[in-house]
Amino acid sequence: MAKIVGGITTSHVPAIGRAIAQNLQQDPYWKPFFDGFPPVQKWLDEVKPDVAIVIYNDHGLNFFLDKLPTFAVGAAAQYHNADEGWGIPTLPPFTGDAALSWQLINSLVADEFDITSCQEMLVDHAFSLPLKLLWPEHDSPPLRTIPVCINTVQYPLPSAARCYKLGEAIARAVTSWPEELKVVVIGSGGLSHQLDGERAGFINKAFDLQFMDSLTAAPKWATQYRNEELVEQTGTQGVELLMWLTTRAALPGEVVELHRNYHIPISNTAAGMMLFECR
Amino acid sequence: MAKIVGGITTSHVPAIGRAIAQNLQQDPYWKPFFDGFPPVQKWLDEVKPDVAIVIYNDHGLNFFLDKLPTFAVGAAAQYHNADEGWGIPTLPPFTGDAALSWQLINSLVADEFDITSCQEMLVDHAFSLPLKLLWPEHDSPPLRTIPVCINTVQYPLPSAARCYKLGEAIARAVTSWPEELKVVVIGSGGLSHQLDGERAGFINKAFDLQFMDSLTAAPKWATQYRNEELVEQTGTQGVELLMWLTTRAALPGEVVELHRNYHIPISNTAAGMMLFECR
Amino acid sequence: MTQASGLNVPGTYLFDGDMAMKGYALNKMCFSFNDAANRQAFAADEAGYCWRYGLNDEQSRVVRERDVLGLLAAGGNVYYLAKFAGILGLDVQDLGAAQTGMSKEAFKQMLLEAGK
Amino acid sequence: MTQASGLNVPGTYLFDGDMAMKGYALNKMCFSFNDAANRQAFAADEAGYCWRYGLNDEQSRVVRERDVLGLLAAGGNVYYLAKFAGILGLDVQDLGAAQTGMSKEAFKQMLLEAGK
Ligand SMILES: [Fe+3]
Ligand SMILES: [Fe+3]
Repeated sequence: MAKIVGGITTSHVPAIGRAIAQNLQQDPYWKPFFDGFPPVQKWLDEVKPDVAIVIYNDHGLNFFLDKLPTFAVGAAAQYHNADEGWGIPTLPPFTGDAALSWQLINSLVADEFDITSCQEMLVDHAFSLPLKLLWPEHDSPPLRTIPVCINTVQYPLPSAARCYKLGEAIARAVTSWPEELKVVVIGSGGLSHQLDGERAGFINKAFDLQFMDSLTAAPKWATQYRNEELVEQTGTQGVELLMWLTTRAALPGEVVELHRNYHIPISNTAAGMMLFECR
Repeated sequence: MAKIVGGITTSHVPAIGRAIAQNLQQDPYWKPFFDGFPPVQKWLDEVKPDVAIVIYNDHGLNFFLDKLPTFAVGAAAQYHNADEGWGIPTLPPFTGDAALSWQLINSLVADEFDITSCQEMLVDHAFSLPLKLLWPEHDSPPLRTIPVCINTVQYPLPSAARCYKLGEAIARAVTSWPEELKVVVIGSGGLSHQLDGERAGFINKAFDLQFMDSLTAAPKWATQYRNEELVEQTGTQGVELLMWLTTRAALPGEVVELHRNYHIPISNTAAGMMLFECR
Repeated sequence: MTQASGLNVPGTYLFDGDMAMKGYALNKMCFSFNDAANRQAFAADEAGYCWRYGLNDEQSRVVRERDVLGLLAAGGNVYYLAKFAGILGLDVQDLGAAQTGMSKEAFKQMLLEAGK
Repeated sequence: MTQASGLNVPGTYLFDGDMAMKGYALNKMCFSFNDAANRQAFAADEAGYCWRYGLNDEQSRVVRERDVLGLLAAGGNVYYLAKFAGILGLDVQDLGAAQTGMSKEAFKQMLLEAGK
């Protein structure tokens, strides 16, 4: 049976890609951020997962407002990166796992999640950057990937409670799949930041730390909040923490926090990272 | 407050459009089908609804397998018809009701339906034909419209039970909208038919009649069936009866059947029609 | 034929994930036929058009041979194949007859019988 | 500003249905900037490009004036506007400074302070 071996949550911002391209990992501005990753890279090197389910939000690359899904699941053999508008060189394609994708889609729809399935899907920096951070030596990560995209572009967003249920349903889907597979769940987004409006630059360290603590001590803690309350606490883009919450909810059984990092700022963002292992 | 005044369910097949274009309503082949509609036209003329929520399935015009939603809701000011591949002349645009669309989307997402919202949307014969049948004198129907699209193209389809819940949630969304509006729900699809495979031409009159009866006597009756069972009973495209079921579920309170018609065949299809009034 | 979906009704196939993976290129081509210019391009150069959409040998063959059951078996989805049928000028009763091995008249008679 | 969404946080706007309706043309134009050829076409003829996407007068004005808060008020969505910012060579700290009325240095200092 397929097993979920653990979960990794991380922030993403396009500037990380530029920092990697320019080899700024040891630069004083970037070092506190990049230093969070070697322990996780080591864990991945030991655990060697076969598949990564990447829970992220599209930033207007694959989806536009003509067809904007609440939850989308990739079901392709390959996923391509593409120009997001800044002319950054595109990455080699990511290998998919269409069979497990269909298991996810079948199981989620049976569980009354109204999934949009995507047999072609462009993946943006929110999908690609965590993989680059976790497997820095590889042009394309050495495992199969499945994109799971959650709408943060246009309200209404799915509630934190709904996202938590999605995570739990992902766990059911994976752990009932007969193939012998090690699956890692990666959540990409947050933590507190706000790009738009006169409150741009808003960061809330106290809430972020409380949220990170909750993922270990009381994972459902954040489901008490409406998205409007999460925006108030974490900024307009801080609501991307829904990716972290969904990821944590997808980890079944006993879950141990192995590592974390938190640093302010990268770009306009409070950057967090956590590694959870399923025991 | 907005009120749901009733529901109308009807079959759709592209050949109906050709029959209308050629004025074949009194032709012996078509007469038993078209004769079903005058009582409903009369009812609409008396009730004069302001908005029609049209529950239908897209036949590969607006959605492809790259982004295939389970449930999609239109949120445009206008909806355009387009060439579906047969070069039939396209129809004038249909007027939308974007404000009520957003009420639907907000309410449905709050009720944990994972809607794909569509600010641009091409609508096919399944959307346009019922409107033409119900308002034959009008090039474009004399009311605002909202498309609600349910996936029947690719499995997994949403279950009958899930569709029923969607209908109930649509009723909650409409009846909590403060605008003074009369809303009619139109369900477009079915009844039993099968276009593909060696069983093509399959029709099941007994099941269709039982299903029609159930919508009046015991509306949830069909929710006992898995989609595979519905396909066995009604054919591969007979599963479009999910549109009827969703429509019936969207009618709140006491519901009275005012009219029905059933005729075999039009094209390869058992053609049904029902009119329900909310009291 | 039993499918992933668990359906076991003779002569009846569900377009599920397995078929969706198998038929993607074929269905993408048929979806393109919504556009009249694409229908003309296909008519002008069938082989080239199939090749541009990446159809495999089997899919190209069943397109060439207008083999309806073959198109379904190759992963074709009935909703998209209907657009290909439109190019060929076939209505749903022509398709029904072709798939059941009946004459069109016999197929239409069978439909009439279902109403009795 | 209170919105349909019920949010009432100063300087903070949610992109809800009202904004989505208002900003559709503007956002569709910004979405087109994913494509380098479209970015060039915009640079070559800004007014014509805005006109082709059906921007209204207010939207055209705030595009012309690079008025970030005005773009948001005109229905622009931050995820699509980011692509317009890319054309202008502005990073998120430039945008933050412009919206808060701070110098970029002061804005960056504020971010550093948030970490203390
Ligand atoms: Fe982001
Ligand atoms: Fe149909």
